[in-house]
Amino acid sequence: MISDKQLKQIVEAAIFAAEQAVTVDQLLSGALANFSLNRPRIRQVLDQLQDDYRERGVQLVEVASGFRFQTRAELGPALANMWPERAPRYSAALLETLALIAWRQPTTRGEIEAIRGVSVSTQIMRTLQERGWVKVVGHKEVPGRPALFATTKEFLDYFSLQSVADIPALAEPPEPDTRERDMIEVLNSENGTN
Amino acid sequence: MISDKQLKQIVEAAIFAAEQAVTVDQLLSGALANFSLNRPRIRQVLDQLQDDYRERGVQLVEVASGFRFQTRAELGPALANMWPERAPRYSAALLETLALIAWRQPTTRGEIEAIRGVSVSTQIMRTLQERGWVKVVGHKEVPGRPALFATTKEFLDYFSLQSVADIPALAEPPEPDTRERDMIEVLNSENGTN
Amino acid sequence: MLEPPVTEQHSLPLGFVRGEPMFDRPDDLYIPPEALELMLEAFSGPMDLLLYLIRRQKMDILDLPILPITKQYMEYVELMHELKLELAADYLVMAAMLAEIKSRLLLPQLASEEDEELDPRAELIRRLREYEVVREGAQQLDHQPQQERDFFVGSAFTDAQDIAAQEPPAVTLADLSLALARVMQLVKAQAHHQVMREALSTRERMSRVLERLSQVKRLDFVELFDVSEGKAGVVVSFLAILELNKEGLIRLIQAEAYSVIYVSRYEQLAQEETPAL
Repeated sequence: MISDKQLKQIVEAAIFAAEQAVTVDQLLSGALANFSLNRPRIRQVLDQLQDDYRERGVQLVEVASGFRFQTRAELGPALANMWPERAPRYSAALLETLALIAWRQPTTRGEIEAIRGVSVSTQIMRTLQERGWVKVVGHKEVPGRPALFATTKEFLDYFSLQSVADIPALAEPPEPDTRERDMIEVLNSENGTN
Repeated sequence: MISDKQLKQIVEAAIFAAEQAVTVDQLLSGALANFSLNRPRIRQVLDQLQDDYRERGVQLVEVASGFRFQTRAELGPALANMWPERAPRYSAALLETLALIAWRQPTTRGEIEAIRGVSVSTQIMRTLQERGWVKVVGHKEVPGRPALFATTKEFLDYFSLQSVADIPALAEPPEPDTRERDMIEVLNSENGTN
Repeated sequence: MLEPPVTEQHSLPLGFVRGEPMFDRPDDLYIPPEALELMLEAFSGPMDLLLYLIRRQKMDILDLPILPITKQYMEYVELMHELKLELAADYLVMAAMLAEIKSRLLLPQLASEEDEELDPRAELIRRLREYEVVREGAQQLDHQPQQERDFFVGSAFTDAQDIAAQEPPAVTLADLSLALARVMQLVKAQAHHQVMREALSTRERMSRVLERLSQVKRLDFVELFDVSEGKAGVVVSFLAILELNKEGLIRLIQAEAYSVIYVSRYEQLAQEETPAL
């Protein structure tokens, strides 16, 4: 048996020590593998931890890929002074491309260009992929077999989102007639987004 | 002015977000650069934070290079399960020592060293015993009474062997001339059996 | 074309010209070239510019006022052309599209003018509405808390990985076999140790005998044999006992002829003979 206090300590430490966000399943099969616990009990502990940290400098947040501790958003400006080199700024063109892929995924570069009315720079596509926000999930079965892009869990995590639907403007799916879904063959069916 | 609560949040968040331990000076010139604060006040906040975390899964500790949060020592074994596939490989020296003990048992460390031509590290002997593959079955009645090492049943079980003679390399019969000579050596062994 | 600027749309300055913040695109006829350049950089493309012009008219996209919009759009594009801005090509494609729609609208209307399908503006309106979603989405994304700008992920130092590294490594029988082959080679080269397959089970049996003797003071010689092992097993045990005796690791004691032979560890006997300290 494990006491509530011990359980809370292990869950807390495991999330802090992990390099990525941690899911309930990862906790159950990892740090808690030697105890027989069920998911509701872990959820309860996570709720308690969220409460414990509500007023603190870091908070327990659930993002797309699991739970993680992150610093309070209001502290951003102060903390940015510690690491001025870390804070990147993204151009409107990059954010629009990203929003478009999130909304219409899976989508091709050609479709992005048609909607934005400008050619998409290779630099932007490279940045999006290097950051791990966008990846190729298949190819469209049309001449040239253009790559189909989709957003990733890392993208959602970076913007503290659990799903694309958390962005109000993008919550409504695009009109079906513009999508030609049937023409799209997604090779990699799990892209874990939405 | 900055409230105690805000100050504590910033210090806490800065230490959690940093990749390395953080010094008081780094806090003063970084996250707290916009406030005029002195070192004693920061020390006080750090003391409070240490208290806050005393019973938690992570703790605020001062190490040589500054302050950092680290997981409670007792939780190490549980947390280790979060990184399951970390095990390195054993060295050739360890495996050769093990093979020699299997083959020449019961044998002393001195005999192993004589055959391998190098000294056998204490670490290797300890590892083999901790693993339960090798144990001391007696002592040789010579000066120093060196321990006699032998392989165990656990060793055979681990490799699904009935006997050390089942180790594949041993199935290879030695070259005839050696075999003959060895045979004679065994048969001649003292009280002239057979 | 001198409408008041719609400043609510952009609360942040578009940029700075000679240190002065610019909150909106200038609508004056005279636009300093550096301001225009900045201004055009603030548009992410022709759709953005078009949307801006429509908004400035306070019009709905659905009522796309194609004539004035086309006129204003062309003025911007001409300015861009004069400044030889790089993006001009994309803007020219849009200009051609606007000109085409305009010319189609100027043609005499047919009977089915109610039919939206035939409105030459329909395709552009659809694209504008889609683009509006995307632009709005991008702005909302920008307002989301962003990692490394608004928040940082917290982590704590842990030694758990080192503990994980202490998990015993797996060894295969092949690894062991290879190691054995290496040491056998070594022994062969030294040539004064026996290299024998049979010796192996004998040596192993020696260990087991010693192990048993470590738990009891002495054993009846016959107890060291297990008949269920068959003849080969008995021979192995016998050889093991002889070898142990030869190496001085055990002692065989028989009080008188034909009496029970006892086997004990050499050291234990030695201890018995010496008075305890």
